[in-house]
Amino acid sequence: MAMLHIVNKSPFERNALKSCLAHALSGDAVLLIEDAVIGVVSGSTLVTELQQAMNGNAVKLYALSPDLAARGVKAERVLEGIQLVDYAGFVDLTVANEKTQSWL
Amino acid sequence: MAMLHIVNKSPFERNALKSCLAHALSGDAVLLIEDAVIGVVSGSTLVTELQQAMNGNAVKLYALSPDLAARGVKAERVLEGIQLVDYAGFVDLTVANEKTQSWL
Amino acid sequence: MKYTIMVNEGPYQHQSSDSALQFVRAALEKGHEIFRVFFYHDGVNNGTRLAVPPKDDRMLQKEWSELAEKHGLDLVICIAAAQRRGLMDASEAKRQGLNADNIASGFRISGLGQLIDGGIESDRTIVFGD
Amino acid sequence: MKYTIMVNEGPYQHQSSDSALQFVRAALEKGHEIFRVFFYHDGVNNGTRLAVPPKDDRMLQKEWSELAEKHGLDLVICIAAAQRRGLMDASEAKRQGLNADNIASGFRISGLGQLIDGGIESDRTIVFGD
Amino acid sequence: MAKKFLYLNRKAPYGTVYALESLEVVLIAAAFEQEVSLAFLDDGVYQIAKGQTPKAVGMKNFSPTYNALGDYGITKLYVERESLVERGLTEDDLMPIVYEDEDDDYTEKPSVQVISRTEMAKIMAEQDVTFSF
Amino acid sequence: MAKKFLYLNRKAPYGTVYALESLEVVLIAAAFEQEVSLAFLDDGVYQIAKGQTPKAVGMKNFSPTYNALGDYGITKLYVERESLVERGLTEDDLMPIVYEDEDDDYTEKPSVQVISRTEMAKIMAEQDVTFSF
Repeated sequence: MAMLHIVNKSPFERNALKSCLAHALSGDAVLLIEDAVIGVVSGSTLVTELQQAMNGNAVKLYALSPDLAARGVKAERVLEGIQLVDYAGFVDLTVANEKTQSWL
Repeated sequence: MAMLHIVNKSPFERNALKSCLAHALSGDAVLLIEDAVIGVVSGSTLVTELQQAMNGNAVKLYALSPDLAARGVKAERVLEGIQLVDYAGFVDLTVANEKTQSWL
Repeated sequence: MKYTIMVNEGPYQHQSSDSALQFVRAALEKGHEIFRVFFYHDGVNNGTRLAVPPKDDRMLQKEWSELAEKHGLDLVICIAAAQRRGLMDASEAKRQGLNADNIASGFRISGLGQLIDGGIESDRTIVFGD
Repeated sequence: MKYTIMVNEGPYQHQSSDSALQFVRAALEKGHEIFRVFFYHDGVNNGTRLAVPPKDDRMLQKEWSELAEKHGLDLVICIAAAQRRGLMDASEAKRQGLNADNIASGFRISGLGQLIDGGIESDRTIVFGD
Repeated sequence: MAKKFLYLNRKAPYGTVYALESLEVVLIAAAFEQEVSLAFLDDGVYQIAKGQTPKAVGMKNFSPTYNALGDYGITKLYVERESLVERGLTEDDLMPIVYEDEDDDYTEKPSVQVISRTEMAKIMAEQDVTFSF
Repeated sequence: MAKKFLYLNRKAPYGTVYALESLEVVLIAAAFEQEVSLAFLDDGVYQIAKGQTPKAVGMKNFSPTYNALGDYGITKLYVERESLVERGLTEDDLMPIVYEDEDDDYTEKPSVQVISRTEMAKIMAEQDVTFSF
């Protein structure tokens, strides 16, 4: 009964990811797409928050690789533990998780 | 040579007001319009930041009263020191300040 | 798996329409069914046929039309949202006494019930917006 | 004082168009001059004549047209932004081989130079957007 | 079998159209005999604030419509307490939206339930379909 | 007398159209013989990031156009250091945009200047007209 949360806003600009992570339950998946992907760069001010979500709350974090590539972020710059998926992988996540909630 | 900064985004949702206040100079004016006006309610988590801007950095803070009324915020709930203006007052602020910068 | 997709923003201004289009393509490629794509808010502006973007850019409105034709997609534009924003088909334009319409082929205008119906009938409902 | 106003969002979805309209009215009431209103990005969608919002709501596109007529305002829609989004006047539609146009009275389509020119010629340039 | 639909409202009214057009969907949804809940969190709590007076910004006050939701059988309006507190608001700042409980001799009951973030997360997890605005 | 125009870019590219359409204004502005500066702060720093590859999202890579700005006489691209640091970026992550200085024997010089928030505030204060995107 896990949920896929979809966040598409930059976490430096908006509160969507913060609010999402405050509501995601253990076992849920959070997929970052569009401008949200710039949140996964290692060394940013968000690292502690993302690690807490993954390790403390057992939330799985994903980022959409085409959106990372668009913004010039190479895979090796992505924070450890965050998995990259393409659009096919995005579709698979919506299959694997019974529910979906977008944080607009 | 003072500047009027215009912020129209909720400071709970976006970083526009924060970024604006980090760049406003002493003597500048900051006008909150549209969803940004909900930032001026006393007792919110923003109070310290706004007081620091007004008292520490000598930035003048204004909020557009028609936008406050739209969102049900009464004048007596507005943090002390923040001045309310209507659209005519908005126009006057653009006259009194030689430059204008919107924080979209 | 059966999907309903909701698109809440117009083309270009936000990436929502692009993301939805890529998602729909990927889902179709995997053999899933797209039960309906519902365009709401500024999303209705994806359905205009009057757009002429620069030659070196994508033409989102046309990509939706072509995908609909190729896969028999049901692209529904919310009538209330469309009326606010000036997206019209021929019959609605006539009913409103307007002298032009601008809807693209492959889109149809209908009510919000189509969105709820999509949510009921589909296994998954995915929202793309701002 | 002479103003140029830039409007970057379409009607309804964001308050930008409303705010700009109220600002322009207040400025005119105080005797200031509105040199130009420039519609960019989705702001071009303020210039459609095909909108029919609910009777109890405002009709922003028409309010702009009427204000322009009453005060001789210069309402300019960016041609590049308009082409991406499907906002067309009769001559541009013809040039593009389209069979309809949707621009409202009081608006004209022109280039981005009109925005820069507004910034140069005006005492104040105010941007309304998202 | 009825599905559980959640309408997720996170944005302030009037600055954008989402609050109004979300409400328009909810009104239509009422006709479908599904289980409908509304969630108000983050800036969305302002959508049901008391005393909305948008006349001077040139807009229609659509907030009275929330009071009519009970007549459409929509009686679950969840508001997140943490979102209120962050914004300097209390439950007293919200409209006293009620419904008549037909299973309890048409007693008037509150539709608005102020709940914790933890409870909100649970309600989200219980849904079948979530429409976000 | 030439006016000072600032183009204020605070949003990431591709997620919205603002970066692309801001650049389109800048290209036109070059023809007007005014003093043009570009500011990149907050998420706007990503607009001039190296290695942008938007093919898989279906969009055009418009970032090479920034390299051409020097030919149009636009040579002042200010980037805020604090914005880079917050996002885990350094100057090395930005495109090496340059121009040929015709007053200095066409020597190639960097157009991008990474400056502090305090310096950015001063540059903002010096402008006559600011276009925000």
